[in-house]
Amino acid sequence: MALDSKTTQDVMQFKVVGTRPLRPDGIDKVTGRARFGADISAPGMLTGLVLRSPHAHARIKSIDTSAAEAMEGVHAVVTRRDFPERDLDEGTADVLDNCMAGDKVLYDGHALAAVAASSTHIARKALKAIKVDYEPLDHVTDVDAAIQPGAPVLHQGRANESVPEGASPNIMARYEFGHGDIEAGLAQADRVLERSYKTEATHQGYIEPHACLAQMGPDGQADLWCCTQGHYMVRNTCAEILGLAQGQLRVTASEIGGGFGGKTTVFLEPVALMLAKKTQRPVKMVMSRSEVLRATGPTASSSVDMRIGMTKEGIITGAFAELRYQGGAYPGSPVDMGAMSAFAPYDLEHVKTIGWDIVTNRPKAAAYRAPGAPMAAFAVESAIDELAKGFGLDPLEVRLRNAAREGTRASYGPTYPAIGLEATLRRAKDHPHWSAPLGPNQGRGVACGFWFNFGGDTCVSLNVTPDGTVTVSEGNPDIGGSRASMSMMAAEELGIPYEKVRTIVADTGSLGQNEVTDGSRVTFAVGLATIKAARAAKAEMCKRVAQVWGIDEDAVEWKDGAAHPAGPNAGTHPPMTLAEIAAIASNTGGPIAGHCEANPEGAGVSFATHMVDTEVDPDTGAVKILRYTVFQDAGKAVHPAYVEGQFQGGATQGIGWALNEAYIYGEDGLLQNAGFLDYRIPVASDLPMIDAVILEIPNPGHPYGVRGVGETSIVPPLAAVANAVSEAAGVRMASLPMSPPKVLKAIRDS
Amino acid sequence: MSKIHVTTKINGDPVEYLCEPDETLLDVLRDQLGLTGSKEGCGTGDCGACTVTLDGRLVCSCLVLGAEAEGAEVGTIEGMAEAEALHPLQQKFIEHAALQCGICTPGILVAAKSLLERNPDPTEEETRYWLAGNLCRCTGYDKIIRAVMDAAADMRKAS
Amino acid sequence: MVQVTIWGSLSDFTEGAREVEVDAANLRELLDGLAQRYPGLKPQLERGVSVSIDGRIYNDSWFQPIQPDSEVVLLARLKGG
Amino acid sequence: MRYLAPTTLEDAVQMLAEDPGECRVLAGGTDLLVRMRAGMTEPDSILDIKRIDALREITAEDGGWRIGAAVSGAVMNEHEGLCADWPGVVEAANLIGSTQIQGRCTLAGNLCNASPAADSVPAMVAAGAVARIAGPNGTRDVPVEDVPLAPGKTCLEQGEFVASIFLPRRGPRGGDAYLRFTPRTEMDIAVVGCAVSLTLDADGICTAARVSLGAVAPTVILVPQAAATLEGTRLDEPALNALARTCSEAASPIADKRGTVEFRTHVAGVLARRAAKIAHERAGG
Repeated sequence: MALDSKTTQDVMQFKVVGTRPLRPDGIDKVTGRARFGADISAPGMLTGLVLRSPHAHARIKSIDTSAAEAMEGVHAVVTRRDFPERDLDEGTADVLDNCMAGDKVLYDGHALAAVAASSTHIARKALKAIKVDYEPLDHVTDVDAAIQPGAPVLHQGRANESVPEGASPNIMARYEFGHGDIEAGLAQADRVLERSYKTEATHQGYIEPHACLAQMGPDGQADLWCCTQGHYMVRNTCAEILGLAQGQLRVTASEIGGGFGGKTTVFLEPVALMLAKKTQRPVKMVMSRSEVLRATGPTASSSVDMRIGMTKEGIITGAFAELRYQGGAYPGSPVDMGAMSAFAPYDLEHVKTIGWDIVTNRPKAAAYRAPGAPMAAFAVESAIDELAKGFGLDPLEVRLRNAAREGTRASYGPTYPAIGLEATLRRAKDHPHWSAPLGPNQGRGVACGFWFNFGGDTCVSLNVTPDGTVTVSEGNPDIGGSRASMSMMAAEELGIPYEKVRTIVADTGSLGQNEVTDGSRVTFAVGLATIKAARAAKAEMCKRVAQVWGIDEDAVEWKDGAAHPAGPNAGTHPPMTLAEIAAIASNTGGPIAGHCEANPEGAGVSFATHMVDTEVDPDTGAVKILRYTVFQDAGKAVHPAYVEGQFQGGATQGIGWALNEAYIYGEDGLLQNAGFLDYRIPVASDLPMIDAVILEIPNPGHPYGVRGVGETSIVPPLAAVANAVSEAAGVRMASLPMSPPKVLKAIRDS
Repeated sequence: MSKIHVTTKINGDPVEYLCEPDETLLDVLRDQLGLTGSKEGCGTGDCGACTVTLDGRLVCSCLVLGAEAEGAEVGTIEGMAEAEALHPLQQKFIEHAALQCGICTPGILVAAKSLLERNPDPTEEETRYWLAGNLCRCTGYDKIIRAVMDAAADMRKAS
Repeated sequence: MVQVTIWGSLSDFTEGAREVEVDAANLRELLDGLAQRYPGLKPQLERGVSVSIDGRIYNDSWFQPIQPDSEVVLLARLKGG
Repeated sequence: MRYLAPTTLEDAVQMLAEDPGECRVLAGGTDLLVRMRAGMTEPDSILDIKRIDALREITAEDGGWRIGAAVSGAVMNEHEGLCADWPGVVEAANLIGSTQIQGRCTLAGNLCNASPAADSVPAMVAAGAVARIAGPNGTRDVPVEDVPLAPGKTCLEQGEFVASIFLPRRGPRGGDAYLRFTPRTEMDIAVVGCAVSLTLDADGICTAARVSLGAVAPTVILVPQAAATLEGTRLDEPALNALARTCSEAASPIADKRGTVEFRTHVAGVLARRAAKIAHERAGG
């Protein structure tokens, strides 16, 4: 889609955008009426449950389902054999294998069979009656151990062409980015810091477990209700796996109880459809929390080696990072994103990153908010901090001296247009937080972060009702208030009150293809399409009015919610409001609507700076977050309250990642903390208020200047917290999570 | 396994149901009574999404058997608003944008209401500790805490 | 001709060059031209790439015009959460 | 499965004795229901003791307090007399889980779960609490520290259950405290726990003390040698240092997902020192 060549953001006086109206789904959500994935049922419904591997790695010699199938109340059992042999692309084949294992189970919790039964009780018993003959295989769960000679091999011959001959068979891909001459750059430094950094796998931790309800008729028509970040993706993926026509599978997205990237793929849906096909009954499947943690997408764990050189004036002369990410049992860790984004905030003449995509016996990594970037930023921002402090330099000042600006060649290649990093740094320096005093055992950390953002296929249909209200149908599940933002942008464009617009998320039968709610794309791309749909509706209304007034179309202009005569030949006519035009729509050509089907490209990149104060208990290693401030460029904040919410939520997930969240595997390769008790996401009493400072450096690629805001906020906190803890503890923390035993050990060893 | 007959009161309404001996109150509410406002986030009492009151006490309904509700009074999110009038906490949650995805919201509202009934003027710290059993992954809690404190202030003024 | 910057690990398939030239007036011609001239790039192009044209990132739009003096950079296909 | 809800202690004892299969006692259910859901236990019957009035009460007895096995943490927290006498025990009970869990969890349940990390157990042990066990052969009183035998195992015989916990007379110039270490501020299992209960004489000298540790051994342990470091002192620095050292020495923890041996050993001493200071202050020292 062609981008708007002229942007209106500089001249536009917003009436609705930038205010904080009540969200349309608010009442449903505070009264319990909103229907999430597990909240729907159907007459005659069966319960589906999944049998999961108790081994980290094993060959499936046989699966005997006969006893389970013979049980009263059991209507179907499915295994991989039930799925049609189809020529799937590599990525989809992996998704299928992850939903239902083939000849091997690759991690603790890997699905290998499923049952549909008349009750949960019976389904549970049936799972126990399935006899699986496993041949246990050696396993490996650590990213560095996986590439040692002799490590257990998950897949032979899956490495792509980028991997050098002789490399570990667990390496799936290699990426290299950067420019200049690293050694020459490092040679100019007054100090070269070499350090390794590690982060553990964390889970998106959405509170709503995966859930769906499927039904399918003998004619191949199927309906699926599920919680997902993208029901069009669910439709397409399930149709491909099951050999259905996409048009025959209607997917309706429920309200979604959090996703953060973890619901950008399928886990239960193809299985539920297969059970529904076999039983010809509606089948509902809901995961338990332990299934969510064992078998759905954590992000990668990482191991990063860094070499970075700085002059005593704080200029970075050269920067090199080698990143190893394990993405679980299949190729596709986000190491490419990590390697591209690592040094993106800085203007560097000599920079290089190498990324290795590695497989281990862990669940298939799914996207998690700015996938790949937080771990890379942890290493880079920790190293810069250590160098700056070593020279006695102000860490914010050092970042300003090296900050990427308009015209800087990014470490991943392109030259930046107008970007907001410097603005966030300057605002951080001027903020009272930066100059507030610190007490004993306290430390302050700062870090920067970057994320790309993108657009993608988008459809919006905007309809004017006979009474002059407006409905907007869009195809992206609303994770954090996007329906409010769409209504606001439609109202802004049409010049009508926000309350006159209602936005809904339509099912896959109602609109064309929509990309998943990911990549911080919704407010940008769906917003753009909403504005264009509104503009189309306005043009249509002007056309109708021109007819009524008997003048040329271009003699009618739209302002303040009404058509006005404009130009020398328009004559004098009292303005016609949207409601008046809507009322006579049948007489002027039929219903009025505007729509937009597009693939908006040109999403603007986004930067943030985070600042955090921590206190470390030197006797126990416990870390307390005392104060936290986020400075981030939003381009234009459509609904500032929900922009702040994204900043605060991302920061908090990052705090959890930094301090206490981690996948813990035993020697047996089994996950030891598959529950919210020991997978410790931050609770209310762990945190202070999170101050959110919104900066607005307009994105030239969007009519209102909007940039995605959802992901960047999780990039800086790992390093910001680590820098603060390192200062408070007096020892550099280079391994996450900074759990109390680890911090205490570092203090006592130092 | 034979079912147990339970007579109870939910949100003030007399209710009877039959449940399995090991069926949780949460499952009864959701699957039998259609009260799906209480959510299951973990099933182990670690997330608070299923929070209800049982004879005025805050509990995780995933850790209560349906049979235990015999003769008791159960309060769920569905009973929080009175007809068209939202409870001040519900109103403040919408005004403060204290929810993003909204899955934790019912449990947090039931818990916050219980807090304000016992302590009309809680400090930020008291509020944070009272709500520590209600996980929210979207908001970082900031706007939730502000909404509860603001509702408390309004309710104090009104009373 | 358009000058295209490719990422480091792709230079194994461009005789070591990080900057390659392709005759292209839009994104589709660019991708086709790269695949034709450097068949070793085909697997990666098929898996997907993103392309930065004058600082804006494009994933799919075949007919996005490219000027001879445009700055064109090949990127790993962007992912998001 | 059967759900049994007796209304008298006698009925409860009889039902438990006569149950043909595995019968589990349900008090607050905050452990039992989690275990059932995870498939770790599949009882044939559940015996709910919450309908027995006597077990739902806190009653004064011999200057101390008898706490029924069905009394929840929230109820304890609202009992002024109990809070005044045994603030450490009440605080410990209030550290079990969230506000929601508080509405259900009980001292007796926490004890019978027999976890070395149970929060209320070190506090009860330090307080010198005694469990009253009911069974087919009548009742018997057992010091709380003797109830857990190993992780998940208690001294309860077939057909027996804990009916109440007795906290003795506090007496003047006494104080207790419980501290635990957890990575999060709430919603967590103790990585290490320590309780201290002590009594001072009129001159502020410690005349009697009990110190117990949680999560550093297969069961909660009473550490008499740690108590000895306090007795006869004013809890000055040397005494507190000795206490910390002794507690660290008494710890023989395992390394697991929640903490290392080194960490638990060290922090046992740190918490002991901190808990002792709080108990001392509460005793008026």
